[in-house]
Amino acid sequence: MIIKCPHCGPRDLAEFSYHGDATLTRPDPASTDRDAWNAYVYDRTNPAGDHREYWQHSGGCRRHVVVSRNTLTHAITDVRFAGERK
Amino acid sequence: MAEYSAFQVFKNGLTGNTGWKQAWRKPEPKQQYDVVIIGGGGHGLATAYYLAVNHGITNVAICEKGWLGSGNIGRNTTIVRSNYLLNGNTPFYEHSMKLWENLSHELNYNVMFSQRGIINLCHTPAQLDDTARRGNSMRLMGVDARMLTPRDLARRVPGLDLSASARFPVLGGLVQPRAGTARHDAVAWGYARAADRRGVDILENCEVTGFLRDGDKVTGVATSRGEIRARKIAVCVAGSTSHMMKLAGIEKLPIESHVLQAFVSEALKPFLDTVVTFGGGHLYISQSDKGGLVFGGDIDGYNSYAQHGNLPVVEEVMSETVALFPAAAKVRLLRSWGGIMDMSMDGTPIITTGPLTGMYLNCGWCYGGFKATPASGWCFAHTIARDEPHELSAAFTLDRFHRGYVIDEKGQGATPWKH
Amino acid sequence: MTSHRLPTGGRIGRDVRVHFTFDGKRYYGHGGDTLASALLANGIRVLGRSFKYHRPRGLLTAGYDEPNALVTVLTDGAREPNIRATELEIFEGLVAESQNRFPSLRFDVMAINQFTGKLLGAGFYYKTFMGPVIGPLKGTRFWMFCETFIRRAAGLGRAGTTPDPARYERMNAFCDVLVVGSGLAGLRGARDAATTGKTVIVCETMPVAGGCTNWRGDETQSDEARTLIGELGEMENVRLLTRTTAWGYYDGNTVAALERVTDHLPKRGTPAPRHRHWVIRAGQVVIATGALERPMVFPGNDRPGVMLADAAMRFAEEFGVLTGKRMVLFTNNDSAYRVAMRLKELGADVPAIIDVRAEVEGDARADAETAGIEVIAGHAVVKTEGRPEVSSVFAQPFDHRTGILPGSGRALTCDALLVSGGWSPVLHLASQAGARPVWDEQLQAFVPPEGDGRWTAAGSAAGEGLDPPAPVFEIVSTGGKAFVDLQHDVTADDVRLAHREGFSSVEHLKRYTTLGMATDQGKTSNISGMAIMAEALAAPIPQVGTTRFRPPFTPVSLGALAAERYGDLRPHRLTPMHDWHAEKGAHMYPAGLWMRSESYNRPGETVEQAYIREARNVRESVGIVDVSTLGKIDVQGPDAAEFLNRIYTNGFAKLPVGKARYGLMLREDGFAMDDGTTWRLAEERFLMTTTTANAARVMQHMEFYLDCIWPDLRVHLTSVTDQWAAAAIAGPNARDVLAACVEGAAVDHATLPFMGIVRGAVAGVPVMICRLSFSGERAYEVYCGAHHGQHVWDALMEAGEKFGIEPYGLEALGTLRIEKGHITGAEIDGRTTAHDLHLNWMISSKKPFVGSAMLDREGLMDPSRWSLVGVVSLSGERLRGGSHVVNGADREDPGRSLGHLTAMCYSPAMGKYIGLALVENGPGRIGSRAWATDPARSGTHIPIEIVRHHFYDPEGKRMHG
Amino acid sequence: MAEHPSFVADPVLRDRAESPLTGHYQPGDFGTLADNDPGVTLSERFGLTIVELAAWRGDEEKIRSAVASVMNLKLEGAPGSGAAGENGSAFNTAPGRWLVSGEKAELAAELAGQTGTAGTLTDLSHGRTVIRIDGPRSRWVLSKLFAIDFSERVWPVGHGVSTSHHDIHAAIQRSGADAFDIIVFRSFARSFWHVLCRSSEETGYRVT
Ligand SMILES: Cc1cc2nc3c(=O)[nH]c(=O)nc-3n(C[C@H](O)[C@H](O)[C@H](O)COP(=O)(O)OP(=O)(O)OC[C@H]3O[C@@H](n4cnc5c(N)ncnc54)[C@H](O)[C@@H]3O)c2cc1C
Ligand SMILES: NC(=O)c1ccc[n+]([C@@H]2O[C@H](COP(=O)([O-])OP(=O)(O)OC[C@H]3O[C@@H](n4cnc5c(N)ncnc54)[C@H](O)[C@@H]3O)[C@@H](O)[C@H]2O)c1
Ligand SMILES: Cc1cc2nc3c(=O)[nH]c(=O)nc-3n(C[C@H](O)[C@H](O)[C@H](O)COP(=O)(O)O)c2cc1C
Ligand SMILES: [Zn+2]
Repeated sequence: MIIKCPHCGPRDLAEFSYHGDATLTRPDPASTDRDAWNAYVYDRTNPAGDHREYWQHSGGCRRHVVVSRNTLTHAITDVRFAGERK
Repeated sequence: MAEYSAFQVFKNGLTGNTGWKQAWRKPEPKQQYDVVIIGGGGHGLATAYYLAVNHGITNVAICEKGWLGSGNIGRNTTIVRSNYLLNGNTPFYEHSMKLWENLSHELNYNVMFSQRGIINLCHTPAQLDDTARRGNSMRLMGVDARMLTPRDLARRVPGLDLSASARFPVLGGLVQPRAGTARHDAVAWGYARAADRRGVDILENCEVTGFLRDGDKVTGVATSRGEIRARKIAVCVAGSTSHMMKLAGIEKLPIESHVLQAFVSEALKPFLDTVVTFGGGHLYISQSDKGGLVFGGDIDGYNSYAQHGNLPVVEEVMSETVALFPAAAKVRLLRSWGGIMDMSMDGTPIITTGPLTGMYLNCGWCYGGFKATPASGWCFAHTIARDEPHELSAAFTLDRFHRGYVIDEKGQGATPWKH
Repeated sequence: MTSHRLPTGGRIGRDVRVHFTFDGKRYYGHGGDTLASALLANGIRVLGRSFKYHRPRGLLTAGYDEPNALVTVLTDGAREPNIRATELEIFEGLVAESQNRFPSLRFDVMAINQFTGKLLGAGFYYKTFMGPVIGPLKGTRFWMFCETFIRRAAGLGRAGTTPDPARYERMNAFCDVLVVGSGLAGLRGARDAATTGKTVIVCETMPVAGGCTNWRGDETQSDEARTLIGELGEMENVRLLTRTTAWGYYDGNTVAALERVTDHLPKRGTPAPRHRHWVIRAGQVVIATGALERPMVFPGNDRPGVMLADAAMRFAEEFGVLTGKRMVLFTNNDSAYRVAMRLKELGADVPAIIDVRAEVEGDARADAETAGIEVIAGHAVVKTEGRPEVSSVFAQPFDHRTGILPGSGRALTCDALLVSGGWSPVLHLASQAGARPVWDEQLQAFVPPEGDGRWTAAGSAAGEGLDPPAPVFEIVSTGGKAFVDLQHDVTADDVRLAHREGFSSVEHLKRYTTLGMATDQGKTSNISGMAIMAEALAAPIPQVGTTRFRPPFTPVSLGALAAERYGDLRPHRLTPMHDWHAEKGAHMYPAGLWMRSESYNRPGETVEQAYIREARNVRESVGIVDVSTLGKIDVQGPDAAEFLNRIYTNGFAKLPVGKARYGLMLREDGFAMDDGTTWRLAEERFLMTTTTANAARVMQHMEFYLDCIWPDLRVHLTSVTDQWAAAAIAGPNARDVLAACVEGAAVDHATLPFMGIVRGAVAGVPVMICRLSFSGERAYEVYCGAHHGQHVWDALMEAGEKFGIEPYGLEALGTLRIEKGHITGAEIDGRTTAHDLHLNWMISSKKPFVGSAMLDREGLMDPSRWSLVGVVSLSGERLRGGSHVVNGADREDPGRSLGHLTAMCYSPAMGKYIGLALVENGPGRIGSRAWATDPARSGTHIPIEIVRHHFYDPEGKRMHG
Repeated sequence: MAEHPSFVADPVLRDRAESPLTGHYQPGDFGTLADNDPGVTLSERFGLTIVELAAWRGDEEKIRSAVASVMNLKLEGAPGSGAAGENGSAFNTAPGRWLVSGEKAELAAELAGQTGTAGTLTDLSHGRTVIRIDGPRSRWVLSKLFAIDFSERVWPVGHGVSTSHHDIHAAIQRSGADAFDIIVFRSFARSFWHVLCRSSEETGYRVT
């Protein structure tokens, strides 16, 4: 697999590390809504098809990216920086 | 149908092998069953078999979307062991081991369970202690285990690099002598034939495409071969679990699907008489009766439903193999393939009633469910028949995640790709 | 000249004799010969024995699809089994031997299996060998007894156990277009791409480019190929790789290829690798892999001398070898006619072509007859004879539409039967890329679908230019076994047996009979197998489908895939003082990738004696330990304090500049993740330390939160682990040592209290000193630039000499921390909570932090959880790492596990063996007795007392003083 | 630490510094040399000041001009862009991050002065090892170790990448026609050096 890092360009999979589902929203840090936290930590849609996921270009620029990838074909349609850092 | 035996083989051999019948029937689906099991893998088949044998429930159908055994049962590295660390796991896997030990007789099918032992290698003093801890844990639960010195290893595993200059020097290992390998396909076929003989309908090319509901209750399945009603519906679809449960309206589960690759080398004369696992990375290797070295490593590490893997893992596994067995550099890789793992959030399976009324769920086997096949079927059949968990699988609940009773052998937390 | 060699022709170097040994006998061939062609030239036609029945086998093909002729090559004491003789280029001194035979190829005792052949039908082993249900052989015993013999009989070649001395390398490559195959189609494709300026790589599995133009005997085509090869050779943007097999098509158009760099050379031990593992990232892949001829299935079709027509052509054209003197052809298509005529031209006696087709359209038949070759149309071969090599074949009238054999036939004497059963495009790579093969009725073959943009197929691989055959795959007759998969001895009857038993899906067929699972992966057998199954099912072939093609296309050496990760090239991380430790005789062992010293044994000392001495010296005087391996992260920015406050369970916002604080991190699920100290160097700058093992993980953890969760925080993280050398100086004399050598800073208690930080210099080199203690003694960590690490270390040793300073290793470090009840990775094992480890005091209730919402879930607060305690050996016996804590006094009946030891040592301070343990309901057991049991390792069963985990100076007077 | 005087500038400090390759760095010719010409020449560039500059988002331009004013190097905005000059070299390794190295005295202090609040500076002079590979086969040798396209058309002089060889992270800058500077973590330097030497044996190599 080749992931096109928005900074470094296309790079081999081996340079990246996976960080899982990027569609989850972390509850407000102060929230004590246990269900929301449980859902965030444990529950996954795990789709067969389009998936948005975090990867870190750990063997390159070290930035995290959000990759849109099809889990049936592994075809990648979009890669962008995660978050918008200041 | 005739029992399989040496005599039958001889007799049929002389008569051109024309006397053999279908190993299992190819029935048309009935409209109604007591239990419909979705998934004709090892667990689904074993569940059907034990429903019939232990609970007398024989009006059962198994819906398999492809050919029987096309899932992970047909593509795993065949290691059977019960060398677990944590309390929640060991008794379950040990029960499985005991069932394995008599399985060929039980099924009247040679599943070729070969108790050639499994050895976990240790490469650092800390690993020796960790491994001893595991061995002790096993012993205290009545499972066989023993630490090995490098000298023991030299005798048991010729070709293993035990020199001080080895890429990963070996300080010792843990052996579970009763562990071993079995012929994966035979397990599927053996359970299928045995279940079929007890009246279970095995419906191949019968993909479940939806659930029939009556309010909150699940009452049947829609399949590519028509609708089938059932009082109870058991889901055993391994890597397809999330997808299947979505059809039932359950959008999220503590499961991710990941691809695991496996490899086989060209056939060789006996090279390795036991199963060896590497402690410095992730590798397990054994030799099939046909002669191929069968090996695997880590999952590729990202959600996948594609049954093919990536190149870095191939390289990783091969480099670990030649690090342990430097002579194997000249051995050649024959074939590689992949299977879809149902990785749970703590690396431990789920066997449970629900999550909907009339439904039963068996999943989360990660890369270790082959060895669990008999016990999984045993306990799941119990759960289905009695509507309550079997004591051996009582810890494998679905709510353990939320409640904080995770069983995390690897200590990795909620990152399925690291288990 | 050897007996079967033609006087001229071929691409072999006739003036050079190349000597080699096969099964101990010396032969010679010529440069460019393969082992197969050289043996053929020497009249050797039996090259191997089959897998199951041990039948004598000769060559079926001339290339990578060869199922029979597998040999073992011996080089420098290493064995390489299962090499196809058809691909093995001979070189001076080559030593090869045949396989799967005992005692010799000509006489193999296992050939007895042929006569039991009927019993050994497909899958027979599933039905027997189960053994008795009772008695000593019950359970798995009987099977395992049988298995020993089955395993010995199975397998092909034997691999050695001596390490492979060869060298392997990896090569990364990038190109716009990768062309696989250098036949005309590939060469044209490469030229077309290259002339538009694209970068092109062409890989070709054979030693020379040109594909089948090298042997098809078509001058125009071979001229064109030669010209193209010349043109491409001139172009800077083209790289042509021969002896290079593209074997794996991976996601992202990454193609793996194996180049056999020196296998064909006699000279070994050069720095050039034996194999090069190419990883090619291509914009586009052109699959121009040609087509393979396939055999037909008929009784006796495995007899040596029965060969594919195209293979015979190759042996003649490329190597100048006639595979027989009198050759009969058997075909269902026109391509064999060209072979027949060409072989005749070359001097072979070609009496007849047996064609299953009653009518042969076009000129082929007339041409053959003009050339004096009899065309026996509407016939099929139903039997071969010869011992073991073919000496005659039997042709019988055949109706190819019904498969019926009406009437009687005739025998033809011959020493070679050349078969052509049609052509199958080589679409393996397209299939690996995910393409579903399409059945072409005319070609009676699967062809690749339209390319999907990532790849295209060209030439014969796309089904172009192939001769359409009559749809005949099998001749059913009674003349003996008819083989489908020659290597695995799968017969047509086996396929029918599988059908009878319900294994009729092609995937079941494959797994039940092992058809297509041999080293050739069914290249010559898959289609016939499917066709026979289709016939049995009375279904069309495409409905039966094909099995999945998987990498590798042809087998790949494991060494090549390991490449530079082989032998002694290990990625070790070394501290700046590594060589010093090694010189002092420290035993270094790996901690992750780092190498760390275990202990500095004096002559005659055991590790235990050494660590006790080292630890005692710390307690009594002063010791020094290299802690450069600790993870160090530079945390900078206006929000750095806020960030740490969110990451750590305890507060960091108010940490004063010039002070350090011990911190704990949790995972999001509330379990403990790592601990370490973090130093505030400036208002907006912290130096975080982590455990050695978790450094990378902690870095990633924090980067994740900054990138993905709190992108608004202005914090920069940089790994500075390697920037700093660090030495910890511990012991009552530690301060004196520093006082003796630190310049520019005071180290007295007031200036440098516990957790204080000062900057100064040692031996003229800047240092930063933080007063921290892992050992529980008065202790300091001295940090300096890594390049100065050795210099500062030397100065500290020198200054410490009069105070009795001694280095200590990890064992002593562990001892000291156990005595203090400090935790490490053995306790923070991913399953423990702050609560389990009695670190509740570090949990701030004033702020949320990572993990705060999850840490007090029911399961994490369960009183029966295992928590940290100390244990003391009551018998004076050494406790064993990995022991479990039990209640039973009886070693044989110890009861269930209550927990386990995480660490143990002999404590010089306590004068006892002590340890740390995680036990069920730990606090409730303090003061009680139990046993530490180690059944799997030492067998010891030691009485212990469970105590608090702080053994030594629980109030911390020593480290604070 | 920027707070520390640059050890390059101070001959005494430099004298007390030790390369991680000490004892493993042997000048001479090795491997198969064609006509006595090595395919590559390897050398360590020891004693450079190396700093990482990281800009706050939006302040990248300011960091580039800081580099320009201290080092007289013009940095483009594009990823990987870099330049080399008399005062040293700099290139972009990650969004908003540059690796700057040079022999100039007080380089770190001057850069720190110019950076101000536009970003942060981290001294890595001790933490990184710079190995130069030069010669006609440098790309061939590098391609054995890194999954990076080293071809000229995508890689102008001065340009750099962040990549890795298995566990070994490397920042690589093209420093000449056939020359590349490989910057690895100090603790890995020795292992990397051995791998590099081994990989260069095929083409022959000279250590200077
Ligand atoms: C490469 C690899 C190596 C492994 N190695 C080991 C090992 O050494 N030891 C070990 O213990 N375990 C191992 N495992 C794990 C083990 O194979 C699995 O955990 C186990 O097989 C899963 O249970 P199963 O057999 O029921 O699954 P499967 O065989 O996957 O059965 C699930 C079935 O459900 C069917 N299905 C899915 N969706 C539908 C639908 N909609 N309708 C109908 N049917 C459907 C599938 O077609 C499939 O046949 C390995 C797995 C892999 C892939
Ligand atoms: N008469 C027939 O039926 C028949 C059969 C085959 C070809 N042809 C003719 O031959 C010509 C076709 O030439 P072509 O170029 O398509 O095929 P080709 O057979 O000439 O070339 C294919 C090349 O690909 C190589 N190759 C295959 N798999 C490879 C891999 N994985 N890695 C590296 N190399 C690999 C082969 O060694 C071969 O050299 C046409 O003119 C066609 O008409 C005719
Ligand atoms: C234990 C085991 C041994 C295998 N041995 C072989 C073998 O010797 N030859 C072979 O071609 N495939 C072998 N396979 C792989 C199968 O051919 C096949 O690739 C695998 O079952 C996955 O199926 P798929 O490739 O059709 O997806 C083996 C598989 C397993 C699980
Ligand atoms: Zn990047």
